[in-house]
Amino acid sequence: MTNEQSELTGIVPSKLHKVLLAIAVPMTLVAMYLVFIWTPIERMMGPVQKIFYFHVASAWNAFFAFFIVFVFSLLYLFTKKRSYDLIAGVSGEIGVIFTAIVLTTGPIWARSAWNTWWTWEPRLTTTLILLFMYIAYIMIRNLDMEWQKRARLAAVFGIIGFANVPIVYMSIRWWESNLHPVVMSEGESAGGGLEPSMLFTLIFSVFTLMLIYFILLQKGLYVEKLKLQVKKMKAKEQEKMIS
Amino acid sequence: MKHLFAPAMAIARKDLYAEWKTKQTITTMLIFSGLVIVTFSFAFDPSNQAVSALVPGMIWVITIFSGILGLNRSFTQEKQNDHLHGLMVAPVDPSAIYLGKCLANLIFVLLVQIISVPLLFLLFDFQVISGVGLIYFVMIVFLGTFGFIAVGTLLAALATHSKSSEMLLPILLFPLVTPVVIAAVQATRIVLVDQEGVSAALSWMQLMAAYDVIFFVVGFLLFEHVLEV
Amino acid sequence: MIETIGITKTIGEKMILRGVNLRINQGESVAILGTNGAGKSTWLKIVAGLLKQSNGDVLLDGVPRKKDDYSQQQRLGYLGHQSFLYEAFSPVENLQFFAKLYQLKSPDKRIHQLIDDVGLSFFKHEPIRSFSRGMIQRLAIARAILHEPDVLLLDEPHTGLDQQAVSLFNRLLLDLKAEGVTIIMVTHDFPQINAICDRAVILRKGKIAEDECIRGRPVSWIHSLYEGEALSS
Amino acid sequence: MTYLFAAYSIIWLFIAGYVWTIGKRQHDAMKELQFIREMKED
Repeated sequence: MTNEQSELTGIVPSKLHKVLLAIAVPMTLVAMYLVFIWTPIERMMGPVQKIFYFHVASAWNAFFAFFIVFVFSLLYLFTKKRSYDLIAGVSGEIGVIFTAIVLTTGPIWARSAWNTWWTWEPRLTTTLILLFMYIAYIMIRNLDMEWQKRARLAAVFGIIGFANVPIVYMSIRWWESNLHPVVMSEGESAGGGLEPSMLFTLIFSVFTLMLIYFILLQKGLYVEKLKLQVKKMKAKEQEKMIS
Repeated sequence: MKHLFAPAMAIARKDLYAEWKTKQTITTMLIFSGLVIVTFSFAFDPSNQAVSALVPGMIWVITIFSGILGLNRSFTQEKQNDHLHGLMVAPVDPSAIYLGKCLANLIFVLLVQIISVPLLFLLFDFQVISGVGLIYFVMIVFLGTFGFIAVGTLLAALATHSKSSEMLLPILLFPLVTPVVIAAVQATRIVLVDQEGVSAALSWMQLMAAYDVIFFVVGFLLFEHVLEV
Repeated sequence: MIETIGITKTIGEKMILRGVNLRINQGESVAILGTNGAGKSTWLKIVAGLLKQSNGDVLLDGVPRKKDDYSQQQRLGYLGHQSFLYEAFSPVENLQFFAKLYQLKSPDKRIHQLIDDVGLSFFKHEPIRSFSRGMIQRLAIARAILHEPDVLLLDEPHTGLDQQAVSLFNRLLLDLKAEGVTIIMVTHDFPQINAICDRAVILRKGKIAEDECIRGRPVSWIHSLYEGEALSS
Repeated sequence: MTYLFAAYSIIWLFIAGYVWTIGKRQHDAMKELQFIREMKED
């Protein structure tokens, strides 16, 4: 048993995780308080405008998550360290979750603000493309082959995918401005027209979600490593039984 | 350099020559694009004047869907006898394989376009453009196709590692080529339908050129990681 | 000539090679033996440059192999399980393509000479699609030695060949050996090892278990070496 | 106002969903571990 425990000690949930969790709970509560009660109700759009805080915060964190995928994909290609590949993979998954949040809250907001579910607004459209791109990334990660090869392929896709993001955004923006010259959504989340209290809430929401991102990343990583360890032990046992 | 261009040309020539002998890929791509055109004619009444606004989009739908067929073939045929290993044990820069494959795929798709685009114009009774407009049109088609092939070749090589590469490739490829598709369709529309906005077409072409350069370089650099067994 | 120092290779969770130290001199012909999964093909692929080792070095004439050193690659000939040949092409066209890849100067004479040597003169211009396994293997060996390599790496070259093809193939290899080409062969075929090789290296579980001179030894002796019973006598 | 609540419930639902997936993975891994332990003792 001791042998087995020593194999598992490398991957026990760390103290940092508990600390982060302890910060996250009150921070989330504060964020919710700020969003729902503290910030004033926007005059034009009414309370629905409050979706904006977490909508934008999710979008930023999705980008951040995909940026992490990009960085660790590059790192993996150079160093071939497995943990980098795992980080990129978990980060990609969380990014997809955040993207899905953006893509569901966006239409809800659009519905109440402009009475239409979907607008082909550049940011929203880019997010949609991002969702497809990183679902494809996860599909590569689920291919059935040895992990070294899979990690290499996923890293290549993670790199070109992220390189594509600014170009997608640019092209969709141009396309949009050609389609309807007056873009109704221009400036709505630019931050320029925001009251200080609203801006503070937004930034607070961004940090709250970022903390949640890190917690999820750490937990996801821990579970992935645990799975690996179990797989290794299983392979060992099987080898013993055969010989 | 010595191990880059000469082998790349050899690989491209080998692909073209093999295609010349079998004519499998090009025939499939042409029949497929013909079928797409026929389907369009059922979906949109060709005698209706307003339909001409859809022609730019159709050109790119044909290009992309028939292009996918060619891209898939491009690497699955190299798997039959482990041909890729044969290329890799030769003193050849991995990027040369990318270069050669890009070139061959580009030529395939351009050939299909040379036949199917006039056919599309003919069947949809589209007024033929002339002079400067034609030059712009050819350049747009080339830029768009090049960008599509540059990304497509890299991803086709990536997808061949999967057992179901035919299904994987479109899923990987479509999100990544959105910029080039948007730009190409918009620029084509400007040149074909309202000639006034040529300057707008130019900026779309710049976007495509930038995309082409970025993804060609990225593909060139990353190809060796996709290749390794 | 060729030296591998502490080569390890992990594929998936499995450690295929666990530190292979092997030195092969110019002109030797070596058989690499081992059970399935012992790592012999993997080792050969690493030497050929198809796979990258996880750790360790491959030296060619004392110089570590680098991925962009193409002059090293030029000196190796590799024959894998598959022929690498294009089915739509004739033998001449296939060899012409590979001659271009290896950038040989005026290869035509050598191509025709080689095709005659492997006994395919009558089928020079037939697409190889209709060829039998034996014919393809003959052409495959012609492909592997087209650029006159110093080292020939063969991965189970005798599988699927009939008796006649085997003897022709062996004669080809012995000719090459006489010319001083180093031959490294992964195989299961003991009679052919006996016919061609001077030295046998046996891999077990990713490590070298035996390394013996086998010149003049009977097949049964190699067999028992393979089974792990023979002690160096 | 209902839209607002709908939006925030969806946000937390998504995050909870992901946490649940991770938890399930961990649970499966632990079950596997238990299985291996039993195998060892046999």
